[in-house]
Amino acid sequence: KEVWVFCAMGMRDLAKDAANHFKGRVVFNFSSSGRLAKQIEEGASADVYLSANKRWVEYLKKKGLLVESSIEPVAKTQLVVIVPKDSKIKSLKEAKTIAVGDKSAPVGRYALEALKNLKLYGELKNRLVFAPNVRQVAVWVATGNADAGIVYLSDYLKFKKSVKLLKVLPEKSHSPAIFYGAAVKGGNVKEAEAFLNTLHSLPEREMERFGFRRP
Amino acid sequence: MVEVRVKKRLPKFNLNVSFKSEGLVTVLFAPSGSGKSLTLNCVAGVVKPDSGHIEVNGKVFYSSEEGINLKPQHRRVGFLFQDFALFPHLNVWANVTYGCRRRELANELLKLLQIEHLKEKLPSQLSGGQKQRVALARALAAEPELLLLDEPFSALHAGLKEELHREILRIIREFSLPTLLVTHDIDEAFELGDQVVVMDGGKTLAQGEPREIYLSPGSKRVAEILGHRCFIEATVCEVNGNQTVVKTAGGKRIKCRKGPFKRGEKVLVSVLPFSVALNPAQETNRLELKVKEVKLRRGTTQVTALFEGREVELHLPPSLLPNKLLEPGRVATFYLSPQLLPVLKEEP
Amino acid sequence: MVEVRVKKRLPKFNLNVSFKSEGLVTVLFAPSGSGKSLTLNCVAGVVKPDSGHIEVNGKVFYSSEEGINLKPQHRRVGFLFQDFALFPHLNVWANVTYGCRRRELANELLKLLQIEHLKEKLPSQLSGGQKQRVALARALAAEPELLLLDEPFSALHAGLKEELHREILRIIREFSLPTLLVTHDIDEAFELGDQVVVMDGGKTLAQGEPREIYLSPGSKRVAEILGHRCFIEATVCEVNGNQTVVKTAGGKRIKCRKGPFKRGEKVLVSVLPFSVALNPAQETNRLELKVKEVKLRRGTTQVTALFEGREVELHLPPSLLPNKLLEPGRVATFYLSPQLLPVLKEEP
Amino acid sequence: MGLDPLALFSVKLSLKVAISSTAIVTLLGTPLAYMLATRDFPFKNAVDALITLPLVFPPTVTGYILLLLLGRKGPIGELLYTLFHKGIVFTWYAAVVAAAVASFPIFVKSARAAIEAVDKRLLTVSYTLGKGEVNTFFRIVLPLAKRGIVAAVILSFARALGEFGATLMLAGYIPFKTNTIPLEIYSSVSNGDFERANLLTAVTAAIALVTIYAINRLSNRSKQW
Amino acid sequence: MGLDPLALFSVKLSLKVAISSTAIVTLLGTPLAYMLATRDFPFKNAVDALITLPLVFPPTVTGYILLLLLGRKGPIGELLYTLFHKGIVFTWYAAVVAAAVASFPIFVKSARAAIEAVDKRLLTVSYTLGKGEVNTFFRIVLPLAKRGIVAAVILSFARALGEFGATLMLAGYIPFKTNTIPLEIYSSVSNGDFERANLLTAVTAAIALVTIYAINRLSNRSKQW
Ligand SMILES: Nc1ncnc2c1ncn2[C@@H]1O[C@H](COP(=O)(O)OP(=O)(O)OP(=O)(O)O)[C@@H](O)[C@H]1O
Ligand SMILES: Nc1ncnc2c1ncn2[C@@H]1O[C@H](COP(=O)(O)OP(=O)(O)OP(=O)(O)O)[C@@H](O)[C@H]1O
Ligand code: MOO
Ligand SMILES: [Mg+2]
Ligand SMILES: [Mg+2]
Repeated sequence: KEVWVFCAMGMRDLAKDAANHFKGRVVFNFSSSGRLAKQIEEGASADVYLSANKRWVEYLKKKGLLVESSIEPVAKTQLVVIVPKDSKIKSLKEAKTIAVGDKSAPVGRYALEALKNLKLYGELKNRLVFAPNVRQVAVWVATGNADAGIVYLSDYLKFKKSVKLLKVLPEKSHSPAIFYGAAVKGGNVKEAEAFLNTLHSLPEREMERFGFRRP
Repeated sequence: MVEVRVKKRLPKFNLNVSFKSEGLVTVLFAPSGSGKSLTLNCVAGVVKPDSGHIEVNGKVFYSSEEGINLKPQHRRVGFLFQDFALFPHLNVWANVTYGCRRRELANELLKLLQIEHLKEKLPSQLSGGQKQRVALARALAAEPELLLLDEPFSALHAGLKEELHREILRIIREFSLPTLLVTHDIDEAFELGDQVVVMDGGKTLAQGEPREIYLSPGSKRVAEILGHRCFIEATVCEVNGNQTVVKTAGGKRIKCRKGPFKRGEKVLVSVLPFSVALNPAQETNRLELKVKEVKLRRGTTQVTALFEGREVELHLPPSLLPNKLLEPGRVATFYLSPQLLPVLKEEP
Repeated sequence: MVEVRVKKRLPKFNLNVSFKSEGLVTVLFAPSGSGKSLTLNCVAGVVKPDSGHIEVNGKVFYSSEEGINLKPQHRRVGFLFQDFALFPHLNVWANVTYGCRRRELANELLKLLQIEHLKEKLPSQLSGGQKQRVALARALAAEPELLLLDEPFSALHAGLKEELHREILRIIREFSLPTLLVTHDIDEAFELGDQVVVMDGGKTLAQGEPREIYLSPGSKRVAEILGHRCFIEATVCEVNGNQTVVKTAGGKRIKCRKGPFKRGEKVLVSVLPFSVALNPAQETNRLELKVKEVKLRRGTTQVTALFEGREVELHLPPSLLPNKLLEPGRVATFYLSPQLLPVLKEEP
Repeated sequence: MGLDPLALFSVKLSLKVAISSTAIVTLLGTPLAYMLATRDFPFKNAVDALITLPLVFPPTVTGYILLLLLGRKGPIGELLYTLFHKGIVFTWYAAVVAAAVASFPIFVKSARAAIEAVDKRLLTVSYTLGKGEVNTFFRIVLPLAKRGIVAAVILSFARALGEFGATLMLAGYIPFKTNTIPLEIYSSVSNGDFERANLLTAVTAAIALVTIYAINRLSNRSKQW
Repeated sequence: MGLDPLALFSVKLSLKVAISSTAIVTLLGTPLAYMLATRDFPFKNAVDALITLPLVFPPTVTGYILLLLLGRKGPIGELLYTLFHKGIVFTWYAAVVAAAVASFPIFVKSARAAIEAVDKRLLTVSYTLGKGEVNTFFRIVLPLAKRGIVAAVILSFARALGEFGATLMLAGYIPFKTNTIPLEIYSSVSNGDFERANLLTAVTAAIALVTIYAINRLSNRSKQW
């Protein structure tokens, strides 16, 4: 018996780690939180849904597709500004092009929120380039085409070789970047909850290795 | 038995043919662009007529009245297209056997048409005459119930053409294969045709046995199409059992071929070049004509002479030469055979 | 002046032609599949020879020795292809004016070839003979310095053909336009050719003026290609000023056309069908032959008679008929003219 | 530098998907192209346009539309479910459907143009020689349109091999199940594992080149079909 | 139900991009297709295969490769930067490049097949009538291959209009700058704004249909080019 996990791209590595600790077999489907939600809505045989924000969880909950009791935050991360490895930029204001996730990707929503709260949005608005997901932001920065980009800490850790960290965005500048987990109705709820438990019980140190903390 | 009545309008061309032939080989004879190929296309079902009736040996191919229009694949015709239309991707053997399953027949035909050695070649590797023979073989190999031949020998040299005339006739007779033959060669029409249908501008003008229609074409246009060249205006002055006697404008009496004419009728006399008899005989016409030009041709000497101011072309056997009398400017005596002087109705 | 020496190997066919002609119109005469079209293609630059030399009026088109190979677009030839090769997407007018800028010339040609009314039609809407004339117009409209005509009149009816013979000759002479003409029609070769080149199986066999080569073909193969049909074995027994006298196997002495023969030589006598003289004359040969078959043809009566057991075909003027003597089985007397009895070397 | 088991699986899967898709597209597309090229029928232009749409839509949209049609609640999906008691979404069949839909327009357009270039008279000639339409299609139309159809097959195969957007939507990225090479490459890139992505890209290129070469060779060798 | 300004901009942009891309592809692709169809030259097969690759690679990979080539650190990108003091990444030119690269293989393959179907003898005939190769190309090859080339143009246009993956990678999604319709649709869908996505999809379909119809009409009307 296997568990089907529909996982937001943002916590891909953490979820895979959890799967290593899990007794049963896990089948993953990675995508952006939104697209996964839509697949579930269309009747995909998912057991677990892992989203990068609350918005898509609510979306499915409203449609009555999730086991409401199982909805719980699973991990939390930070937003960081990264620049190309050889960049001489000292502040976000010096960047001519800034890559962020688009409004749909949770990472993009967090970033815009932060820029607005930091009173940078008006000035930087016209320098923004929107990426479909967080990894694309990292790729643009890594290849030097964007002068800076806003990503999760976990992505910075992944792309460490070709980007450097300019600064960590203040916690208060955006709503907390929290990932949620839930079991899907009509799926294998028992196994799903077992998997979610494994995720919840990951040791703190292990989560930090991937750039996450317990929420 | 072949019956064809077809109407078809094309932009700037109207086809309106109608003939019925009991003979085995029916020759369609007409100037270029008269609708011969179009007629064959209608018979084969390649072109759909606007109206009409097409019947071969009792099998109705097409009838606008009865609402019949047999598909080409059910008509069983062997069609040699004027431009051959060989399948470019198939070699000679595959082309020939395309419509038939009998290998021996195909082999026999290839041998007969002297293209055995070309079996493996593609059409693009064939000469014009070779293509034509492959097309002929393909048409025959399909074991058709009707043969449509659109100028089947036009690209062949004389020797081979004569041989093939014999062979094709043998096949046609052996299988009692009704055939529509298009040719521009009047001698071929004589050689092969049981019936000749003369067409012009999309219409059938006349029909008859080759010799009969050639020597009694009836109208000037038909005579012209069949190759008559010199016409002399005259008035019928006597009609007897086997001759029509006419009088020319210049008052000369000429004995001509018999025909359905009345005394006093205005007619045209067609002077056939080979009407020249070499000896005076009882029946022949004696004419003194001024020689205008003498040309040596291959099998004949072509003399252009003046008859009442009009040019007349006469052919003499070459063995008569050299002949001092036949020099331009001289007046020479010619004897013309009445049987080779057809009389035609003068058209308005 | 046209000089062509060309070698070209194709799968299963070797072309090796060589001729030089000072005449305006050079006719290539050969059986189907002998390499005529291939030769024209080499001259036009459409096919690249393996080696050789092609020169027209002093302009070298190709020379393997000198390393010259003019591109087709610089050879200025007017090529009428055997299969016409009209541009299917262009109408008649656009086809004809494709290679020329002079509208008047194109108009004149269309009028001359009687296809003016077809200007707007596409090739697919033309009859065979119409296509051929468009192709001819296109070739002429390019104002070429050399004309290559591959069976230019094969799809035309007799009347038009004769007219066009005259017109084409006029154009060729007016512009002193050297011309290579391929034809299967020996009469056309006579009519148009200044020189005739006889080919077979890719090789040139003989060359000469039409009449000369026809009456003195030299070898049996050339004679056959030119249309000679009956050959009789004989031995030369006398050579004089204007005759060769031979003796047949049966001991009959026959006076023949003169030729470069020695007494005692084994030869063939070609009996041309129209060698029949109608009257006895001093020079004629008198032969008593048994008639085997009599066929009425259009301009002639074809008699098949037996000479020493061999079939001989003879043509008599139709005006002789009806002739009681010429019935199958009877023995009739024929007079054959020595000038029309060419003598050929007997080949091993 | 070798392929890990997942990458190896993706290569096998992609081959299976691309070949199946190309086979389906060729079998369905050739008759359709023939109809479009030789017949006049009502709504012909509409059919023609409809086929072209999957090319115009961004693959994600195509995928989405397919999901609506083939999903458990979609009209076709429901039918499949009642018939076979399972759906095709998120299975490798879904990847085949996505690839087929994406390459169908390219195939039909190219094949149609190729068939239109065949001299229609030759079909007539074939009919007069007693061959019906099917026979004529196989012995005349197909061989003469061969070059164009082969080009169409190659284009379809290539397009199927590279299909990403619609596949992701319809089949999802499921390791050892629907991870075609493009999805696997995407996954590698998102993992920052550029080396693996490059390797897989090279494999794709190799497959494409070998296949194109093979198709060309095969079609040149057989002069007659 | 109307289009908001951003959507309207994306429609205009997409048209501009698709038309530019198709023009470039046609101008570069036609001579190349002609060369491939009529000449033998060294590495001909290699060139042929190379062109096909963008079709095989998932668009994201193509986009990534283009990014590496045209990006600020890439060989071509650097050259452009020294020449014009600006790059093309994240501009609408990038969208054109992405669309052009994605549709080039389809165009060349189809056009080549069309040109190969032209009877080579007619070229020879044209030469004997004194016309050089260029003249012959325009007056014989092009008109006779017209149907196939028109099909190729339509396919290219459609592919350009629908190009998503590579565009997203190379041009990014920048509102009022690089938001082609497919990107805008994607954005709408990810926003859950399905109505807007549907509207844009319908607009794409309409543009495609109108354009295909127009191209077909235009090419049928002009019997001669
Ligand atoms: N598709 C067409 N559209 C318009 N006119 C056509 C079409 N096909 C043929 N014609 C015209 O019909 C007439 C008859 O054509 P057809 O091919 O039957 O002539 P034909 O007697 O075979 O002549 P030829 O001896 O030259 O081959 C011609 O004048 C031709 O221009
Ligand atoms: N591409 C080719 N490959 C191989 N053989 C060829 C090719 N083209 C022509 N041939 C052969 O060359 C020979 C000469 O062909 P060509 O077309 O010159 O003949 P031709 O004298 O014009 O005959 P015809 O009077 O029948 O037109 C033929 O036997 C033909 O089969
Ligand atoms: O699920 Mo994401 O990684 O924020 O798009
Ligand atoms: Mg005809
Ligand atoms: Mg020839």
